[in-house]
Amino acid sequence: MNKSIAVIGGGASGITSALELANSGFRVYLIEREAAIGGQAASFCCKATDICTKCSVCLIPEKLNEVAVHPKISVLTDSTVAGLSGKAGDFEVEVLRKPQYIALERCVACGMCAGVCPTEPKASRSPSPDAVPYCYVIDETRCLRLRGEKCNLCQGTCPTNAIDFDREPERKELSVSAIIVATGFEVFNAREIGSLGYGRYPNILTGLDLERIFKDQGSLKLPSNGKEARRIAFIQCVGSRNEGHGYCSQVCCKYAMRFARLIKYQNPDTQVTIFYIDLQTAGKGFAEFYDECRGVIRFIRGVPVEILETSGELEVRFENISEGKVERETFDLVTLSVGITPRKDSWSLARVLGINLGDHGFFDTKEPFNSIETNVEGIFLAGTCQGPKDIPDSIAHGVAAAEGAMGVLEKCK
Amino acid sequence: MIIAERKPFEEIKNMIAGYKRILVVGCRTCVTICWAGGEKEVGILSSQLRLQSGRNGNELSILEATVERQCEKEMVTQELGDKVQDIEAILSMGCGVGVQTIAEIYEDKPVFPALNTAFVGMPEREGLWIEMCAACGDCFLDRTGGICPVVRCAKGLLNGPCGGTRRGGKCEIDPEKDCAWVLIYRRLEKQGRLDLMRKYYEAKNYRKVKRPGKIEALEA
Amino acid sequence: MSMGTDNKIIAFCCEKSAYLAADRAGRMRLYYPDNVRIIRVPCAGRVDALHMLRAFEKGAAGVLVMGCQEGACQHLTGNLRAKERVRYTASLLEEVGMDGARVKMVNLGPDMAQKFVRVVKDMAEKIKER
Amino acid sequence: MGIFLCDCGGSLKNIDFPKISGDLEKLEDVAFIDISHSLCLEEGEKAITSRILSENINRVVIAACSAELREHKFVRLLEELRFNPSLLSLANIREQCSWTCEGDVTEKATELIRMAIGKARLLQPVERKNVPVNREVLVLGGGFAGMKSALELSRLGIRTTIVERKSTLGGKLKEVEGFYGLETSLKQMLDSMITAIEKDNNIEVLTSAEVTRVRGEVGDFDITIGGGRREFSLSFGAIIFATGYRTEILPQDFELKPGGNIISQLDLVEMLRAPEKLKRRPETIGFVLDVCDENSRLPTLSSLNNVLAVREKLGSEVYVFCKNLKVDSEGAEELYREARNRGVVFLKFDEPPQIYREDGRVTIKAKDVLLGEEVVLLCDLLVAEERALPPEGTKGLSSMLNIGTDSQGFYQDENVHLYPAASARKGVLFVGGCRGNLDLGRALTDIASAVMGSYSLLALGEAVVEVEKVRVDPEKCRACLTCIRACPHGAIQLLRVNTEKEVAQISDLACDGCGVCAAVCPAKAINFEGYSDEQILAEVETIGG
Amino acid sequence: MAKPFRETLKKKDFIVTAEAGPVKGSNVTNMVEHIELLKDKVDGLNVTDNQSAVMRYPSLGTCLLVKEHGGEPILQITCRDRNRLAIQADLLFAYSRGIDNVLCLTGDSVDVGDHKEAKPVFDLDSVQLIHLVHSLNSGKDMVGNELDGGVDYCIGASATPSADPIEPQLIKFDKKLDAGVDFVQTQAVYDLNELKRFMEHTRKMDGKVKVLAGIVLLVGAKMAMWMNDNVPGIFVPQHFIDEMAEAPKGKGVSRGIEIAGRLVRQIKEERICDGVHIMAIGREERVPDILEAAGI
Repeated sequence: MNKSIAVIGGGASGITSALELANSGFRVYLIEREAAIGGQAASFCCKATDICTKCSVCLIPEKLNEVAVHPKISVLTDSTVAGLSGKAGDFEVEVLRKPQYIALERCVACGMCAGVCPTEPKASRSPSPDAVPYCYVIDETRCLRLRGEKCNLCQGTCPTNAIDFDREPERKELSVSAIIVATGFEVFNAREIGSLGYGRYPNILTGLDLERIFKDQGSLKLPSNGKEARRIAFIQCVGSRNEGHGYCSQVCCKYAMRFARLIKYQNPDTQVTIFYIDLQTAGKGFAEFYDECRGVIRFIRGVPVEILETSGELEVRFENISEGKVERETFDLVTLSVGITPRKDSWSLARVLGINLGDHGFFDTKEPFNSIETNVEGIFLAGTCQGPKDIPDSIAHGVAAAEGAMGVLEKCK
Repeated sequence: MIIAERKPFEEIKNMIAGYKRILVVGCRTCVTICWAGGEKEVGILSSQLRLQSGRNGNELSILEATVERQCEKEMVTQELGDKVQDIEAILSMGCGVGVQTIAEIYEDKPVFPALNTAFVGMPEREGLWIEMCAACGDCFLDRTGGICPVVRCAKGLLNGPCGGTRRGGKCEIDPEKDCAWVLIYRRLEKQGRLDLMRKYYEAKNYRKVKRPGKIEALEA
Repeated sequence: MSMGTDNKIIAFCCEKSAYLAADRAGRMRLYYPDNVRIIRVPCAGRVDALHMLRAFEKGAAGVLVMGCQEGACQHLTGNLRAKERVRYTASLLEEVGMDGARVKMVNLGPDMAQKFVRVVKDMAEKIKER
Repeated sequence: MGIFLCDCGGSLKNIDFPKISGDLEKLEDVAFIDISHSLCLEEGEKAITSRILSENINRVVIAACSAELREHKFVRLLEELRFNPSLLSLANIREQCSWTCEGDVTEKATELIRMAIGKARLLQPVERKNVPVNREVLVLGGGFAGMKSALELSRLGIRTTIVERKSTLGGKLKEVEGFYGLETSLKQMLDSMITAIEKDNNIEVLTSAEVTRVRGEVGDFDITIGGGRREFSLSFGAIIFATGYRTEILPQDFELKPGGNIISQLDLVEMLRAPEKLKRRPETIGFVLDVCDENSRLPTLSSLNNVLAVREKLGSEVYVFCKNLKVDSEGAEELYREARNRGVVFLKFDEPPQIYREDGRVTIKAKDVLLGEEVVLLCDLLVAEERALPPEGTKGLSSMLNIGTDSQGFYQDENVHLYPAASARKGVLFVGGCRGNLDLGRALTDIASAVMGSYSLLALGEAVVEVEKVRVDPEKCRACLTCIRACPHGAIQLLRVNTEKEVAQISDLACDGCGVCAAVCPAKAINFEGYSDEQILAEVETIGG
Repeated sequence: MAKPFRETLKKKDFIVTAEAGPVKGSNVTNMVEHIELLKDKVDGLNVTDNQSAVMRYPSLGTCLLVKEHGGEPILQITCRDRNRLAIQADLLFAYSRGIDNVLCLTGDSVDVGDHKEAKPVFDLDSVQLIHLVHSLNSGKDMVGNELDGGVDYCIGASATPSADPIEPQLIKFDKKLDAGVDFVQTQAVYDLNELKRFMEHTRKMDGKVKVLAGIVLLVGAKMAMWMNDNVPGIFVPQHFIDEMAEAPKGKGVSRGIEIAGRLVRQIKEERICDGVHIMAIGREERVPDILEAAGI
């Protein structure tokens, strides 16, 4: 019988499912929307001081490299699922792949194409240092050639003849016996809450911004002027536990506390404050870390109602619940701990695959206490596309989905 | 097992001052097991010596060797062989016995001890050894539930604890250390053999440990 | 001692963290002094006092042992053992009159390119003083 | 020795490749030096292939980009060419050389390659081979997690033996009993599981039994099982711990003893099952959470379920005292909202409340941070949070297997590389409560992980190992136990060779290749091929030029 | 002229001895003053032997001084500094000079003293020492050789009622009794209930052996705490430490005297044991005040 499986989405849980299955002898097609696998988690940063704070980000690169070279995993980047037919044990998945102007299997990331590219910024983008596969990508919106002009400098200079502008979009038919959906999440868009001033003031960031900043710079400075931030505030539950999103995102308290601790570690005289409703401090080994944090971080039970910038300082108006009154306090930098939301395009995939969406817009399972099986037999869910999860939980969920999928195969024997 | 520890580098340095060609000899037996004089320690000390000599210019030439048992003349001669020929001094990383064995074999060469031989002991955990036997030549353990008062009691008392026992049954000289006699009491009590502790034991017979000790087996 | 090597830095890098951080530094084109020599090890816990001493014997001016953060070692305590050995090696160096600060334990995550570069630069500065 | 240099499509401009090959050609043991533009592409591989097939070489040095990026590729290529890949030595002249500096780095590159050459000279072939592994899995604990694990493994064709201390399967069913709403459906689920297990001939069940001794390694654990008078030993490939956890209302958490009108979730559910049996309907019921520790997901979930049931069945007034309501599990927030809509009052404290009995009722006194004032609640019932504790025998078993426990005494060290279900010892896994993972949703993913973990380890009945990659020299070994005590993976055992001598022996399968043993060995008796002292020192000594 | 201590033990119903701590040096003037001051107020002057392993003027020498000035000396001998030959020789010499009371002790370890580098002898232990004195009394040396002129010592032993655990101590104490002693001098006691419990244990001797309770004069809270940490076998309960701490500045000693007096009085009134041995370490001149405070 057909011992192959399609995994849609190459994030933390997707690559986990893929590896588990491949290591158990199955052929896996890993279908990734972007040019590189890894998903959101790959863009997050290690939050350890000299001591590991268990954010688990470091597990991702390891897995990615494994996936990249695994003989039983075919990675389809720039690809989306366009159609599905058949049934459990015998699915036909239709995959659309963007034209690969730079052939992955030919690119050695020498960067000579970018060297000669006449546009500014370069149309031939260098991969992020963590990209897997580690290859250059051509940005259609910038590339002169793709915008109809005459230019093939890069094509000419590429030492490995990886570049070919005549490549067409590909359409692939994959026959697989099971499908794992691991399309991940979207970060809540903080602009939706205007009163918090995200996008308006440079020194208001989101948790996601922080991930990127620490990943690229290794430390945090004021975006406005590059100076040290002396007073930093974290605001919890931005886009979680509210009317639009009636659930806890499960990750924000932990990442906020880890960042806060890291900032204190790098710069002990910075004053860090966390505004919260209920701190989510459950989980193995987290209690000790929480105790440690309480020693160095200010926790205020209260939800800021508004943030205004006055003379370069951010004035946070918040209801101090413990004190029972509205207070003002000024900070140099405010981080909004934005939560996890379902991907806006979930519904379209749901339609293609014929699976249901739940109340909050995440993919739905067929029964409670079963977080992987969908209403369609042979289609499974992994990771945050099913609901909020942190990295360890996503990885575990990825394994669970793989295990479920294997069950189907056994059945189909 | 014999437990030893390395002397401070300063002391070793001064011992061998003036000698250019030095043989550092380890021993694969007890001192290897207690991390004091095995092949690895030989390497570390030799490396230190080279570094030190490199710094103040006077080039030392260091030869490394580790023998099976430094306390066996045959083994030493066999394994060191002609290594010793143009050596000016030998630095032994064996126990006191090893040092003397080598010294006896190579009478014409100065032999220096790189270790302090400490006691006969056992490992409590990785990297920690405690003294267990005083080699007193008159074993007493049958009367004390297998806990030796001669070495584990700071005063080597034979008839019970001294009045100095600290609260909680700790030793007069070290609040960390258990009073050997309290341990003995507890064990004998558990075994229902406290009568052994109530007996009077006469002063130790030190003829049994006449120095130098000498034992000749009756049959071979 | 051979000539021209008295400003080298030997960096023993755990292949699970520091080695990747070094790669990342390269990919980000974060430049650092070129007198660093990276030796890849499966775990900082593999590095032995003898290896560090021998590096100095061969004329290295600084030695870095780079492993995962405490609590993140895939072998649980490899990095803690490394830390202890570095301390021990420092004392061995002091014994022979050398500066113990020339051997250093560093904990970092696989993506901490900046920290890798900073540490290397610091050590490069350090060894200038002699 | 053959040397391949890659200039990455000619992009590594700050390295003078001809000069390097000029320097290195002088080395007598170098057979050839090739400069390629792209070793990582087909043509590169072709070049390597033809050279290796034509030349008679026994060592390969490749100077290219990061080992992390390409090592697997080259290793696989060499394997295809029947060239032992352990004789390959890499120099990273791109990420860690050319890209780290604007100026010319030819000298550095040369030295990096010399280091690789120095190492290559000493490399020894390591043979890979398949060793048989026992496909059967031992499951400790016949509660929900244990039964589920066994059934899943059976579904994947793996035989298991469940060892349960008690006389029957089903465990304490804590996950079930605490939840009024779900109790029935889960109860049915468990019953059906038990019947399924009884039918399943892939699953052996030993009740009133426990493990008394563990020997051996992954693939071949030799387990002694004792129960009653009989004692016998069996062999397994892997062990899954599903020993669950205990709960207890600890007096120190509540200043006074449980019992009377201080009850557990379980007692409450009993009441809810048969409200009519109650002498008097409790007017007010107080729930107290977050006084034991931070890990209060389960009590929170069960409380949220049960307060709803109370409102529905008894209509009592309900007050929930908590510090931080733990809503970070699926559905919790929804339950919380519903509870509030049903008139349940949630009070949040920073300092744990004082609790004392007064003429038959319980008084809960706490400073509520929402109102900012002291609240004194007189209630007929206090539903107390139970403290979750590690299962009995955790200490014994963990020391028997030398596997770690966390700060709370549950199984599994706190280390992200082990999460969710692994231990430092290959083939020993933990699921659910015994590793402190208390909510059912997460326990289920644990189970899947453990099942996959043992499946991929054992399914084929054999495993590939690198034979004696890390090896103890029996001549040099003093059996000082240092390595055995130091090995983080419990992969070393004392073995009696030719009847009289005992030496340390490393299990190829259990070894995870960290090299700690080689570093600690005072006799220098352990050789870690690829990272042996000689090989590491060869690299070190290259800097001496 | 003081009575022989042996007589006193038999006749007197509440015995009081005091400790005389030798000087560190050869200037004995102070010691002589103390001897003069105390010799008639107490039934015996008990001279320590390099107390706490701190090297001093010898016990033997001091005992001679006591004798010269008409006091009744009790010679303390520890096993720490002398092997069996030296000890026997000293005992012969002492007896020849009219010193006929000996208190047999193990002796504090050199590690607590001021010559930490010294070799600890401990050739004998206290029990063996008592046996040794008996054999001398019987006219033979330790190995059974006849002595030309034997000795007749009144033998004392020590006990530690406040030890924890007490059982091993009692076992050893019984060995001392079995060896045969005339009096027992306890380590400092502050908790009289402990003392009572200990006396229970000594009942079986039905009064043949006299027990003197050791009383150490407290001079300050600090000193009390220091003793708890550093003086083997002594334990000062917290309430005494507090009481000392409350004492107004400069009144520490008198508060100590008060406490000591109270203890002695209670022991006497309740007949808890047969007497007391007062150790006014370095404050010998205050012993009379203690006795006064105790109403003796």
